[in-house]
Amino acid sequence: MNNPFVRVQIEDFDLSTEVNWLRENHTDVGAVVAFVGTVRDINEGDDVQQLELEHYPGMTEKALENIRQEAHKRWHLESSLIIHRIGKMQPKDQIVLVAVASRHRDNAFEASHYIMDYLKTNAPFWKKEWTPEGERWVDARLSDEQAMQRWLA
Amino acid sequence: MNNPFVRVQIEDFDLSTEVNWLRENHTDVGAVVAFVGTVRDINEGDDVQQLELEHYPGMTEKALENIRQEAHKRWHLESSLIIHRIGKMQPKDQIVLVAVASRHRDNAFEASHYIMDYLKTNAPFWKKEWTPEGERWVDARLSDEQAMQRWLA
Amino acid sequence: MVNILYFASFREVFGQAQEQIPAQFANVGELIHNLAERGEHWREILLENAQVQIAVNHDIANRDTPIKAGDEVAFFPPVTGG
Amino acid sequence: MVNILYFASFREVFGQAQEQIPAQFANVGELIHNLAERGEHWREILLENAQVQIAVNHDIANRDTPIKAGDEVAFFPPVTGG
Repeated sequence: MNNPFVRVQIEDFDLSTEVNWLRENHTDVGAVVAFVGTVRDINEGDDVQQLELEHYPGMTEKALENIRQEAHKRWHLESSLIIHRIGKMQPKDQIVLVAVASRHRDNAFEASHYIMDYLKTNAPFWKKEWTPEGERWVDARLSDEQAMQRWLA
Repeated sequence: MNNPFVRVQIEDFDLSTEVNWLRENHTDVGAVVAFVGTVRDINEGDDVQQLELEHYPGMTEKALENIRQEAHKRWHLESSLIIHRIGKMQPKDQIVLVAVASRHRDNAFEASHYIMDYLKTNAPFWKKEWTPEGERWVDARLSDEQAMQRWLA
Repeated sequence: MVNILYFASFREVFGQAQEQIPAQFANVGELIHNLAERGEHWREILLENAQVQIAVNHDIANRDTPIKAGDEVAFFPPVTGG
Repeated sequence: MVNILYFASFREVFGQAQEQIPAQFANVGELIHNLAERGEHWREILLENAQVQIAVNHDIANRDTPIKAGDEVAFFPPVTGG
């Protein structure tokens, strides 16, 4: 049950390769929106030296696929892709890619934004960061919960 | 006065290269949203065999830079980039790239959407397409005008 | 028997990633009360913490969710991926 | 003297991309009326067409925009890039 549209992996990804793969079998694509989340080197005022991402194998893939399918129900999309890395990462490293291909741009913008908002609150990943003060688990942000809520309106 | 953040060019572009360039000198980037517009192989029900993009040299670059600067006034962004191709293109070819890097994702999503909506209505480019019926200039879409208007609210 | 998983800070505080409990519980709430008897950390994190997240067999659940033999129950803090 | 540019379908219908007119006009409207005297196409496209787009020296303009010697005035249909 390898789902090529939902990948949880240690390896980095190449944006061009993934976006080209996403649109290669869909001729009627006029718009692709790709979101890349990266490791910030500052969080809550402290220097971040390293980040580690833990996940819940099995549930993560299921949650991401559910979010993706919900996006396809809400908008007319040609294809979509979620890649999320796990393990240790350094500042500036890529963490997550959400890419959506559609005929017209509004659908691609909205669906990719929706997928990211749900991923942030519904997919079982946890970040730990190392700063000069030591290591700490990153707190969930209220703004992420609020961002997800707006799609319920 | 070569502006590396606004490029009008015949050559294709590589998404990864451009996004990496955009975030390479900005450490506090947590989110990048990239929009890629591509040549659809169907428009208004007809097969599109070839597309040609004409522009107004000088005014185009100025209009794109104005749109970009307006986005930086509206949102807190780390950096942004617009590349628009001109000349002849085939179905599936990349036409335009808008990429925005910011600390948090909402700003990057909204600013890239804004830049595309304004580009579609305010930047002097014109598309001609070749179909089995012959060649024709593409008509401006009312929906593009409406998409731009929503940012005035 | 129930399979229990702990993630992130919960895993660290409890000092274990998973365990199997050879008992039956009607629902997640009963299981939580049982685990809370182990001590302060367990009570604070699982019972008194409004932010605790629960999944049963990979689906988000709550204290009323029934559990049966062989189910996988996971406890974890609010997620922070992306 | 005014430099005039035509783009896309306008360029094709008029059969020219640019020209210089050795005369003075108070504003774009005056220039349009002058060009419209050339014939049906010119009148229809520049004078009677509510969709005509105008730029003076690379800035979006309208019929009231003043023009002075050496200005670049462009006429084009609604844009369709992106």
